Formats: sequence, C-alpha cells, structure tokens
Amino acid sequence: MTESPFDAAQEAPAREALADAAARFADLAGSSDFTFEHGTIKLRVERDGWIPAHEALRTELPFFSWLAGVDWARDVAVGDPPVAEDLEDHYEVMSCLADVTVGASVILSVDLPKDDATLETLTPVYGGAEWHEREAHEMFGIDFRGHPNLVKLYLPDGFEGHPLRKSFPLLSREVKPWPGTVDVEDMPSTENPEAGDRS
Amino acid sequence: MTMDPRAAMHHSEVAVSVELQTPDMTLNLGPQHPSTHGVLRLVAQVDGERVESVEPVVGYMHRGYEKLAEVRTYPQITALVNRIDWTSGFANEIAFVVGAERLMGIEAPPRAQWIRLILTEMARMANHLVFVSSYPLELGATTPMFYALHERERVLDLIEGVTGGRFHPNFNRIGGVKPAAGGGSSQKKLAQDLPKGFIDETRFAMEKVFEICDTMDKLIVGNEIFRGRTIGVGVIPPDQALAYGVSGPNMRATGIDFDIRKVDDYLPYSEFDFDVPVGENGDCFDRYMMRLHEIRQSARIILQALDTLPSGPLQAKVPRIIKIPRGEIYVRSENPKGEMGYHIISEGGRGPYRLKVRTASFSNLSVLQWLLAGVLIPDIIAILGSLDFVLGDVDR
Amino acid sequence: MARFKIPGVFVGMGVTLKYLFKKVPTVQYPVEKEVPVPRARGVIALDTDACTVCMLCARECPDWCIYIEGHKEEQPPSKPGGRARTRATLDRFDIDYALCMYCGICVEVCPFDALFWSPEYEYSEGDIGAMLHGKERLSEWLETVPDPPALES
Amino acid sequence: MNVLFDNFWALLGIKLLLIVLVVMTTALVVIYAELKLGAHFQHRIGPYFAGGRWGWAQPLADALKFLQKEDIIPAAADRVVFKAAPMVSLMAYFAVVVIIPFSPRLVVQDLDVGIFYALAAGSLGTLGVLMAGWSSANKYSLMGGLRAAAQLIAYELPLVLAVVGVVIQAGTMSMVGIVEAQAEPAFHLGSVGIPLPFVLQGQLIGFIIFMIAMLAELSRTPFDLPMAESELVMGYLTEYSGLRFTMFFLAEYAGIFVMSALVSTLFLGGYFLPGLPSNVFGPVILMGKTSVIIFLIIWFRWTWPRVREDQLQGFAWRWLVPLALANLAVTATLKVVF
Repeated sequence: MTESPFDAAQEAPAREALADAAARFADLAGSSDFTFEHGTIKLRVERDGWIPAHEALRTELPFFSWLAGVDWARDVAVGDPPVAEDLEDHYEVMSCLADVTVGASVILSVDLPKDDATLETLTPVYGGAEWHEREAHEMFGIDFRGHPNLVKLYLPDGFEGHPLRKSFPLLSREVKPWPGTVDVEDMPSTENPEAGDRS
Repeated sequence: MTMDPRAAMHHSEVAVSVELQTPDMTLNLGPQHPSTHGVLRLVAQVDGERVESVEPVVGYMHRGYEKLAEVRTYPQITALVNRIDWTSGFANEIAFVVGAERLMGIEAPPRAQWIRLILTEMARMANHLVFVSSYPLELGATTPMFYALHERERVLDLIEGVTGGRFHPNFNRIGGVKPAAGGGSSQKKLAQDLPKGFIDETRFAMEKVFEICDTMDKLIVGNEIFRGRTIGVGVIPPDQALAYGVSGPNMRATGIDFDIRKVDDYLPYSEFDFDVPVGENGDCFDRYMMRLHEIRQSARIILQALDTLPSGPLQAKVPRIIKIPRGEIYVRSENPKGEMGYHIISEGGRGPYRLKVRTASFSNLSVLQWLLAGVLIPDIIAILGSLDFVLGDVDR
Repeated sequence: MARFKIPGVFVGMGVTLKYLFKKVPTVQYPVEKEVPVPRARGVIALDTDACTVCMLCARECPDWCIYIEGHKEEQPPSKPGGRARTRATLDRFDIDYALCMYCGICVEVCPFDALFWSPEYEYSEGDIGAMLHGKERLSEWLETVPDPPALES
Repeated sequence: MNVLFDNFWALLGIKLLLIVLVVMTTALVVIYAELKLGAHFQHRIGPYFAGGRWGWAQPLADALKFLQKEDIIPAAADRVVFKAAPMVSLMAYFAVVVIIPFSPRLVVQDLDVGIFYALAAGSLGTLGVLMAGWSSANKYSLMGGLRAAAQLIAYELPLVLAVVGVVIQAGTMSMVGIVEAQAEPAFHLGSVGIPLPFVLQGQLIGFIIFMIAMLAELSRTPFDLPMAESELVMGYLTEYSGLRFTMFFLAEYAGIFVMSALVSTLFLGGYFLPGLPSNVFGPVILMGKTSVIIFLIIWFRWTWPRVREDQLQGFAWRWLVPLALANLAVTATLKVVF
C-alpha cells in the first residue's frame, strides 16, 4: 500500500502507538499479516482462524461494528477494475470491532475462494453479526455455516443473483445511454491549464 | 448473549398462560403503519396484548447505496450519502469526505473544519429535535411535535442559508467545503462562505433551542404518564448493546460512556468543552433523556465554535479531477443516531472500488428481535420509537 | 416533609395553556409566502449564451438527468482575411427535474458560468413528463437568480 | 297548539326531533372547538378558510366530504353488525340526553331513576365500539374493540360508585332532584342561605373519579387506547369510511357533550346558578358549565400521552375503585351523622 503524505506527516509518537496497538491486536488474533495505514488497523486471518480471532479479541473489543464482503474480481460489470495485475479473484469478508473506552478499532479480514465461499458464522460470538451476515449472504452469496436464520434481509423472496458482486450489472445504467457521450467541444480542462486547481 | 426467541417465547408462555392455551395471532405491523417510521415491517406473534415474538422485516427501502457508489465519482457520492439518513443529512457527509481526504493525504483548512463542525452539530440538533418531539407522538401526545419542529425549522433555515439545502446540503467537498463554483467570473457565483448575519442568527436560535429543551422538560419529561410508559421499558443491557453494535445515544443510555467525538479527530472536537450524557438503565426514558441533553450540549459546542471561528481559506488545494490513490480506510463519525462509518476501498480511480457504509440505525435495529420478545403491544411502539431510527439509514 | 410539587401532568397543561395564547407562527402558504434564502436550491437557470456545449455538467451529473445536444458552426472570420472559426451551438439542453436530486454539481462544475441556482420553487406539474424543462424554460429562470448574499467577515 | 302538546305521540316526536337537533348541533360545535382549540394548543391555526371567518364551517364541510365518500364494507365483515355498530354508538348518547335537565321544566323526561338510566344508556356506546371491532374482520379493529370492552368493565364501576355518593347526598336519583338538592342552601351565613354544588360539598373526590372514569368511557386521551392511532392505527375505526365513520365521529363528540352535561348536572349544580332564574337562564348556565368541562377534556387531549393497557387496568382497580368505595363510605357516614 502506498504511504500517503498525511501518514508521514503524522506525529511520530502517534504512529508508533498505532503500530504497537496493531501488533498487539494481531498477536491476540493470531494474525501475522497486518497493516495500519491511515489509522485503520487491518488484520488478515486465515479462514480457520476467523472465529478464534474474534473470540480472542472479544474481551478487549466488545463492540461489534459491522461485517461486510468485498468482491475482488478482474472482470467487472460496474465501476473500474482493480489495478493489481496478479489479483486472484476472491471474496474478502471484513468485520470491524471496536472498544468503547479509548477508541481503538480493528478490522479483521479473511479471504474466501470464489468456488467455496463459506465461513463459520459469528453469531455465537457477536449476536449482532446476524443481520450483517444475512446481508453479506444475499449480496455476495457467501454462506455462513451455522447461522440461525440465513434468509434474505433486504431483497425480495425469489430475487436472483447477488447484487454487490462485481459481475452483477447495474440495470439503471445499462438501459439508459450516458448523456455525456457526444463530444461537441473539447473538455475545458484539457485546453485551459489554469483550471487545474480549484481553491 | 443471544437469547433464542423461541426459548423466550416458551418461557413467557409458561409464565402467562397456565390454564388457558389460546393460539397466537399473527399481527402485521407495517410496512404501512404510522409508527414504523416509514416502511419497517414487524411480524408479531401476539397472545392478546402480549407479544410472543417479533420478526422485523426490512428492505422495503433498500436503495443499494454501496452498489450505486461503485459507479460514481467521489464528488457525486457526497451528494448521495447525505440521503442515507435524511434527518441529519449534513452529518452523513463528514465521515466520507474525511476518509477521502485522509486517503489523499490532505486536510481541510481550519475555517472549513469549523464550519463543518457547526453544521454537523446543527444537524444533530435537528435530528434530536425531531426525536424528542416525535417520540411523545408515538405515546399519544401530539403536541410537542409542533413546538419542537418550529425550533428545528430555525436550525434548518440556518443550514439552508449556508448550504442551500435544508435536508441534503451536499456542502462538503474533498478538501474543504463547497467552493466558488466553476472557473467563470460571474458575481453570482461567489465563494460559499457563511452568509452575513449567520453568527447572530445562530446565537439567537441557540437561545431558542435551550428554551425548547426546557419546555420539553416541563411538558414531557415531568409527565407521570410519560414516565410510566418509558421507565423500565425496553431495557438494553450494556453487553447486549455492545454485541449488537448498538451505538450513539442508545448505547450511552445503557451506561457506557463512549463518544467517538471524544476519541477520534475527524472534526476538531477536542477544541471544545462539552459533556457526554450517560444514562443508567438503558430504558426508553434514558434514551429520551440522552437526546434531550445532547441538544443542549450541541448548542454549547456551536456557541463556542462561533466564538473561535478562525478565518482563512475554505478549501485545500485539490486537483480538478479527484483521483484517490490506492488504499483503504475506515472512518467513523458520531452521527446523531450513532456510529456512522465508511470503509472506502480505492483502487486509484475516480470512484471507490467498494464503499461499505456502516449505518447506525441498522445495528440499532438489529437488537429489536431480542428486545421485543415478551413485551406488550403498546411497548412495541414505545421501544421502536425510542431507538430513533430512519429506514433509509437501516436499508441504505 | 418535602416541598409540595405540582404533578408533572399539570405542569405540562400549563405549557400548553401558555401556547394557546401565543401568536401562531403559521405561514398560510398559497396566500402568504416565505422568502427562500438566496442560496436555496430551487431550480437551475441556464444562460444559453454562456454555454459552450462542453458537456461537463451532463457528465458530472450523478443522475444523468441533463440532456445536451449541440453542433459546431462555422463562423465568418471577424476580420476580413482572418481565419474562419468554429463555434459550438446549443441545440438542446434539457434537465429532467423528475430525476434531478438538486445536488448542484452541474452548477459547480460549469466552467463558463452558464448554470445558476434560483430559489424559485413553484413549478410542480401534474404530469411527470412536464418536469423535463427545455432550454427556453431554463433560461426563463435566469432573471430570478438573486445576487449572492453578503458574507460574514 | 295544545292539541299538539297533549297528544303523547306528537309530543314524543317533537321531543325526539329536538334532541337530535340539539345533540347534532352541539356535536358539531364540540368538533369545531376541538379542531380550533387543539390547533392553538399546538401552536397552529387550525380551520381557517371554510365558512369565511375562523373556518367556522369546517365541521360541516368535513361532514359533507364524508357523506360523499364511498361506503366500504370489508368482504369478510359481519355486514349486519358492521352496519349497526355506528348507530348503536350514536343512539346511546341520544338516549342519555333524554334525562338531562336544561331547566326545571326543559327536560324530556325526568325519570325517577334518571341517573341510573343515564349511566346504563351511556355505556351502550361502548357496545357499539365492541360491535365495530368484532365485525370489521380486522385484527387491529378487534384489538381496539376488546380494549374498549376491557376499559368499559374497569371504569364503569368507579363511575357508578362516584355517582352513588351524589345520589346519597341528594337523596334522589332524579336528575332534576339532584339539581334542586344543590340549589338548597348548604349552610347559612347569617340569614342568607348559601347554596353549593356537590363538588364543593365534599364530593370533590367523587368529581375527580367521575372525570377520570368518564375520560376512559369516552376513550379520550389519556385513555384513548381503543383508537390509539400510533399502535392500532385507528382501532375499531380502521375499516369504517364515509357515512358510518361520520356517525362514529359524531358519536364521539356527542358523547363528550353528553357526559360533560352529566358532570355539570351531578357535581356543578346543573342549570342552577345562585341569583339567576333557572327557568330563563337554565340552558345557558348548563351550557356554560358544560363548556368548561369540554374545554378541560380538550385540554387534556392536547397535552398528555396515552397510558398503557395494564396501567389503565391497574389504575382503575388499584386506585379508583378503592378510592370510590372509601368516598362512598365517608359520604354515607356523614349523611347518617348529620
């Protein structure tokens, strides 16, 4: 990940404290791969370590903030594709835990292969994961084993497909042509260098 | 600890009906029901007035923000996100623009930060004024609504005077607040600084807000019927609140002293002196009081911010076409309804690769099923209202 | 013994009674009207002369509700013997207010000051198709655009 | 003229017509008062345009509007009961007006058991509500109807017990008799006899109990649980529209008028005011006292929230009934002693 000037400009002690916290949480969660760019601590764990990591962090980070999936795919129907060339298509599931004293917040992340997108449910550890997992289930098609009520949350019954997958087209943008296609005049930014900055 | 609703149902059945076993009735509350704040649907199994179990059904207002964000540029998303929770539109924008700014490694100039802070607190005030006035409405008192909404209108007028929008300001820009538009030289498109008279009008409005808080104290808080309806009703224990991610005033009502404004620095809150009200019992009454106190604290913050308003530019230098370097960030803010956060994953493009929106109402509402097992039908409404959710914030 | 306290239910009745005699703040809309603030985002006005058909607004619009068509016209040289110039002419400029979400991005990105906010708001229609304002209608709003408010120093 | 008045049936017809006119007109006035006062309690204007000044014609306009609306009967409804319910509700309050004395002579029928009859007939209104709730084939309506029934059972008792105190003190159940008893001097200041209404003659507690129980009988805030628009949408009214809804609506406000008139008669001295000839000013005096009570009821409504079902029941059985019994005992003891 690129180092942004903002982080570099951060006061050194604050950044060190962040690094310490990240290392400590990673140690607790049994994760060897962690980042703490932009103040966001992110711990990557293995699929088997998903539940143990949460259980280990629960006492220190009792606040369950959210859980969400990401579809990493090179072939996308919406938006821009990711830049990494060597990216292997997979799902990522992230959960965010926080404490309610000093404001620490940790994101746990696990990669799931596309052909076997299953994960143990978090509901016994954090009850609040129930709705979040239901959402991730319908949006990405990720199966949460042991979930008490893994049915659709938002989408109507009988809805086919998983809308937040990158392969799922956004119909409103498919049926209507982009009104900005015709080029009559050149874009002003290309001919007017003064307009480069707006301040 | 999660409580299996079936177990809860069984438990209360044993407790309530020893001799007479009657089949439960399924009562559908919503999606069209005056007290479900829009289109929430509750499928309740009721035994007379007692509710055995409730299954909340959401999604009638699902607009797919996370998908929409994937085909939009960052400035366009700012216009979009303030519609997630429309009762506090301005506050929704903050965490997103701050996240984008941090990813780009820039920071808004002080004056812009101050203006953001003032308007965010106004949004909080507007949101809480709606809550403190509409919550009695659910309990049958229709009058407070009119008193408080009149004062909210003052606050919204102030927001509109600065931003041009009452509900959906779309005033925050990456690197500051709304700049002078375009590259033209027309006098009609000047910089969007605070309009003249704003400071005096705000001071006056804050006085009125303090007044209306006192009125609410007399009209509602002291009312024995209101207290009877809310004290001890819908108690959320602290550990349950944490496990379900219940945040904001709902969490603080349980006795947890935590406010993101005090620990994070997404806006310069550390410059100001304010209290975070904390409850004791986590019942409906405490949740109501949290918000009433927060209105006063917001007014305090705004008055301090007006005194210390720095001068200077409103915008940091940003490129005309905003592209955010590759990276990811989670930024949260203390929204009126609780923790609102954006997890932005940028792949270097003009828009995010993935935008996860963490909304307060979603988590606050997920505790509902657990909370409503075994209460009375009127308490459904009392508890529902006290959670202060907006369906747009739940469904996104 | 504690001091006698008036029960809260009656204190509340005092509050409502006080309001009973207060002056009512209602503005009877069709008869009286509130004046919107100068920055209010009521309707978008178009200055057709300033527009160069650069398409920037249509491209930045999050809702894709601006439809622009134009063509290039050869213009006679201004000085005899000078070079003939092309000038973009606006054929169509429609904003679909049924779709518009009043975010103001188009006004903001316009580099030639062709778009302005006007606080006028009374243009509701019974038919959704009539919410599509053409360039004539949009330029009519131009005279309602107020001067920007003075700023707080 | 005398022929007309001597004929029993003709007289009955005239009286009935008068009752209907009086009740309907006062109901409309009460509706207007509710709209206008409620609005100003809430810091708004309320009716404004209908009829020119202050929107005085708003209730009439509303009634006309409702008359034009489609009369919908749910497919699964019990049609006969569904249709009868609003009439039962309205009739009940008409029936009560019969015994309310507007002056010593201006009373349709001064029954010996007047107050007994009034309470019996008045509670029939709730029967209409229960019928509506049951026949609508709607769960919300059913719950509203059942709440109304439970409320009636709980509050009829303190209502009656509160009245018994008055009856003991007056020594009669005739409404005119009760008013006349209040016109008697309660004590003498020198040679001047000072008459006092029963509310000042030791029946203050009875008056309060009656007021509370009356609010419950009328399903008014804070006891508007059978309707409870934020919980049961509109309770028993959910499925009603058009004319039938209007009848319920009228019944509600006719009920407010009738019960207020009852309170005025029982506790506030009815048509009697010292120094004014009752025969001439009786109706005006009664209306004046009734208006005060109606104002109070409207004031309550626009200030207070609603109680919960269990609180409502607990309040009736734990507080009102024992209090009413105690009041009764004290009244009876004092009556025997003095």
